[in-house]
Amino acid sequence: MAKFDLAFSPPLMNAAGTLGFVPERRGLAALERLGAFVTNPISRQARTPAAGQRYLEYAGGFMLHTGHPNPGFKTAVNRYARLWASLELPVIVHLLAQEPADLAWMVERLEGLEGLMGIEIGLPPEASAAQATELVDAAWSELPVIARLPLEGAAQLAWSVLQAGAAAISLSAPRGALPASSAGLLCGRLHGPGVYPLALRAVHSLAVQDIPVIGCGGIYSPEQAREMLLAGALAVQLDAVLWSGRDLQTFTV
Amino acid sequence: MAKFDLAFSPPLMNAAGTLGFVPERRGLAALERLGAFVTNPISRQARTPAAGQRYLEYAGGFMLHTGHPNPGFKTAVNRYARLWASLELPVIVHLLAQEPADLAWMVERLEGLEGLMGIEIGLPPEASAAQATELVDAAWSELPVIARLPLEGAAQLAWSVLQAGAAAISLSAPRGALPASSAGLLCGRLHGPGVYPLALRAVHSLAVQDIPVIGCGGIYSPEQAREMLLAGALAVQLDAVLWSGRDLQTFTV
Amino acid sequence: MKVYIAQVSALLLDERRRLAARLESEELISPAPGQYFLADDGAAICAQTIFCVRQEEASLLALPPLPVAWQPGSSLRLLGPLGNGVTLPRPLRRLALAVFEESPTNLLSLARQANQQGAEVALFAEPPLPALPAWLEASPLAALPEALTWADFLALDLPSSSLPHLRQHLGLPSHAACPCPAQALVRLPMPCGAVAECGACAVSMRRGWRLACKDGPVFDLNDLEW
Amino acid sequence: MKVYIAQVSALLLDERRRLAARLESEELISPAPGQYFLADDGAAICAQTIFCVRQEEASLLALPPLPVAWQPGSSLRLLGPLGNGVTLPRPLRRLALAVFEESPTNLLSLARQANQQGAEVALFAEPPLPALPAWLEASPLAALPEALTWADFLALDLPSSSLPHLRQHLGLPSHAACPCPAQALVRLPMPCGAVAECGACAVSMRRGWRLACKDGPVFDLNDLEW
Ligand SMILES: Cc1cc2nc3c(=O)[nH]c(=O)nc-3n(C[C@H](O)[C@H](O)[C@H](O)COP(=O)(O)OP(=O)(O)OC[C@H]3O[C@@H](n4cnc5c(N)ncnc54)[C@H](O)[C@@H]3O)c2cc1C
Ligand SMILES: Cc1cc2nc3c(=O)[nH]c(=O)nc-3n(C[C@H](O)[C@H](O)[C@H](O)COP(=O)(O)OP(=O)(O)OC[C@H]3O[C@@H](n4cnc5c(N)ncnc54)[C@H](O)[C@@H]3O)c2cc1C
Ligand SMILES: Cc1cc2nc3c(=O)[nH]c(=O)nc-3n(C[C@H](O)[C@H](O)[C@H](O)COP(=O)(O)O)c2cc1C
Ligand SMILES: Cc1cc2nc3c(=O)[nH]c(=O)nc-3n(C[C@H](O)[C@H](O)[C@H](O)COP(=O)(O)O)c2cc1C
Ligand code: FES
Ligand code: FES
Repeated sequence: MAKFDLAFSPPLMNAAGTLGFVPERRGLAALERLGAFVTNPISRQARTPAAGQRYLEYAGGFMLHTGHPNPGFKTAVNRYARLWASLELPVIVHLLAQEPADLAWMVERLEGLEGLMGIEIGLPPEASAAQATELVDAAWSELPVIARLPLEGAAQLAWSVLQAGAAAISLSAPRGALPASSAGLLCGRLHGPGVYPLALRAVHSLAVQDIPVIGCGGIYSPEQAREMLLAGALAVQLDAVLWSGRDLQTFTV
Repeated sequence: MAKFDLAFSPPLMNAAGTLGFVPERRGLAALERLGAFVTNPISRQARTPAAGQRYLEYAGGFMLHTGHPNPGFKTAVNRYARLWASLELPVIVHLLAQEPADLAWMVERLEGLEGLMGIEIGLPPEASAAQATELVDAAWSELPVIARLPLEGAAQLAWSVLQAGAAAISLSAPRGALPASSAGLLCGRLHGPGVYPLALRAVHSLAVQDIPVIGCGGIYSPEQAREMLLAGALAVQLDAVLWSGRDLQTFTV
Repeated sequence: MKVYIAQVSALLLDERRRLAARLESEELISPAPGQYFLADDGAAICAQTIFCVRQEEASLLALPPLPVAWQPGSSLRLLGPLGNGVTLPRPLRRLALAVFEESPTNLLSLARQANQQGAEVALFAEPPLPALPAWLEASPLAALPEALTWADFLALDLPSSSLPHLRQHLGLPSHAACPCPAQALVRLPMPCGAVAECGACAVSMRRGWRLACKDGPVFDLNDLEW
Repeated sequence: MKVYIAQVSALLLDERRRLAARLESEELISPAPGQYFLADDGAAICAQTIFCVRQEEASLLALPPLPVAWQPGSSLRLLGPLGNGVTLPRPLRRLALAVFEESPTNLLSLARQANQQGAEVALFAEPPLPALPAWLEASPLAALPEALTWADFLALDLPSSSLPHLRQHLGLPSHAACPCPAQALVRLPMPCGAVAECGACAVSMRRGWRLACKDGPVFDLNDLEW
């Protein structure tokens, strides 16, 4: 199987976790505007939803702490691989990178599948450069690897993951904390329009170093997507706007 | 002169740059609620305002790119030192840390002044651990040093600056970028309520490592200030809320 | 599931004095109580899930909580109805309804249905509700345990955070099942609106977990972990 | 500078069809055109600087741009008047006014003052303005160069981004000074509202720079770098 190139046409995707494991009807409508479909995060073992509060609003958007629930790799591939092959656009499978051995095991099983353009691996937010290197290395295969890094730490890890063989990096949501309603703090990923200036700056500062970066964070309008491409992103991912119910017929970059 | 301790009563301050070099009438009213007054950033040489756009709004607040204009150290001390000595609460002078030699020169001249509780040094946002260490080291004197780090990079530098002798770290605004109206990008500091979850998480993750941290970012209500203290901040700084015109008579922590 | 274009024709207050909205649409829309819509007003930052009930006339009543920006004249795209609503059994003789904190309008709509079928209806609410139709008996939640000996169906509308205290309200020992058939509209944020399986709206079941946006938001009470 | 409590009594449209607000306060407030207030509506994220002019009655007209959240009935704290307004010379015979993009209401208030003093007034505007009082001649900006030969005072209201093109509009060669006395209300964001010397509102002068919030927002034109 020939190694696909990381060229997106148009240079627009959904972010992992925003359109499910396979797109349902409404998701399919959004796909017409996209150059690739990225799956929800999949881990080797099944994961349950996080306990307690999982959604909190703040002035710039909302925070999610979901625990990345998923049925585990085997079940996901059994359920969805045929649908991935039948989609009209290339598929990128997002894998939650935890143990290198697990990751290698999953990647090996993806290599044979049809319709895949690449693999995106979600690195643990507190990963060191050494851990990140080891994980990217474990994901090496015929399929190009996109390493997804939280935007606030991307600059530290970008060179390590590229040297380890990643074809590009993508940016995941910044981490925040808010008081939970039951007292104590809830930590999670921040989404919404307030994230945009953080994401735009991250893209810019990586792109000026010639790091191939897929931008993501707080994009709600085609203008914002185009600004991020102008700032040097090789493609951009849409996240919460795909949940807003907005009509995306005019979303072109 | 005895070395002051870094104890704030109440544990509430203004952030550098939010109430001027000395507070004017409205600033004075806010001071009744504060445990210390922090000056605007002062550099060895005078600095002019940045050219072009300096203020842009976004969904979570606003971005500033001011260039930290100030009259330079000598002029500032001539103009303001007497007023600092006469204020009823302790003063923290904020110095823009650029060259170690300049910083040492300024700190030496502050040591003799009355009414100062400490020095806060604003580190360049892209400073490496080595540069940060060198700058904190250069600021060593009788006066305790607070090292102000952009919140997104604070975790990387915190231990270095503490080992170099900083009494505490404080958090400055995260950096962002937005399209300028004249095309191109404008980079600057993000302020407003959308910053709060980023700041709260930064405080929490530093405090659990027993790092003495002064929290700042997006606080608009006494509840938010108290949550940040509960998350482990040794004190908190107010920023844009001091500009909002809000009545702060009931702002108690 | 369909896309409707609707207009806010008036803002009004519900029985708890919270803001509701009357919506007008060219087409007749008839959601079951407990089904929801995604409302796109051009300003949503994630899925705006809105519960609606049909009114006497051909208009919809959108229930609180509503987005603050809605004004009379606002134009909306409504996608739905989505999810599972409450299904009343037939025949139905004695219906018990209980609402915790939420707007009671969904249950009042069920009450009307049941009343039209000739059933007796009792409504239990916390906090208590002001004036109700004469045929509808209203009681505090404290009287709910007695209703369980009498009702042949119980419908609940409650935030998911109330589920752990529900047995206490029903006067049941821990682990006991509800003695009559019962359905619960479980309220919690549904930010992706069933487009992503994001997991934010997960509800713990006696076996595993389900998504409120897709598999609910109305569940059989005895399937829930409560 | 003082704190006033004011209420929004009505929303209306200015001459450019942008939203303005009528404010009522117990006390008489008389800002000079070009002075501003900080308006605290409980939702501001930084200084909300609002230009106001006194109206015939004892009410204030708050000029666009306004915060979107203001509604009739909204209660505000107004701090001010702040900054320097326009000072018309006396005696004054021929006043030229020019407004670029901004709401013309500040200048219209100056026009009325001058008219009451018996002066002739001409207003130049871009984009053009609809109907004006009969005694007030209105012209496009293109006619401004001629006015300079005639006026004994020129008042300008313009965004700071228009300053680099101003000489062109006045028909002056580069570096030439304005031939008559002139003051300019320079509009740019003033996020700290003169509490912090933050520098966001800095304006370049022929010598150094000044802060619009504190030293302006009205400046003598020939002191500005333009
Ligand atoms: C072996 C293992 C199994 C786990 N299983 C579950 C589970 O089934 N359900 C559950 O809720 N939590 C599980 N956790 C805990 C999990 O790591 C987080 O605490 C939780 O998922 C937070 O979710 P979030 O939505 O906030 O994710 P995010 O905000 O995206 O991430 C925050 C947390 O998610 C974790 N995380 C995100 N991406 C990765 C990744 N690629 N690799 C490793 N960790 C990552 C990090 O620990 C981090 O603290 C598990 C942890 C481990 C080590
Ligand atoms: C010797 C020197 C003198 C300068 N003088 C001026 C000047 O007079 N006016 C001007 O606008 N710009 C000056 N700059 C450029 C300046 O560094 C920034 O580009 C500019 O201040 C951005 O302002 P900001 O409001 O965005 O600040 P911020 O967003 O807070 O900071 C962003 C930029 O400010 C600079 N900065 C902030 N804090 C420090 C610090 N403690 N030490 C060093 N740099 C810091 C960084 O370069 C950074 O890129 C100077 C730079 C140098 C090296
Ligand atoms: C093997 C394993 C399984 C876990 N499963 C869950 C889970 O199902 N739901 C959940 O909310 N958290 C789960 N956790 C999360 C832990 O309770 C804890 O929050 C997590 O390890 C993060 O630790 P930290 O708070 O030190 O970052 C799991 C953790 C581990 C190690
Ligand atoms: C000595 C010196 C003085 C500067 N003075 C100013 C200034 O007055 N105003 C300004 O906007 N930028 C000033 N700059 C900023 C530079 O134009 C440039 O933006 C800055 O060094 C940041 O560089 P970067 O874009 O590579 O981060 C100055 C830079 C230096 C080195
Ligand atoms: S809201 Fe996302 S899965 Fe239900
Ligand atoms: S607005 Fe801050 S100095 Fe003028």
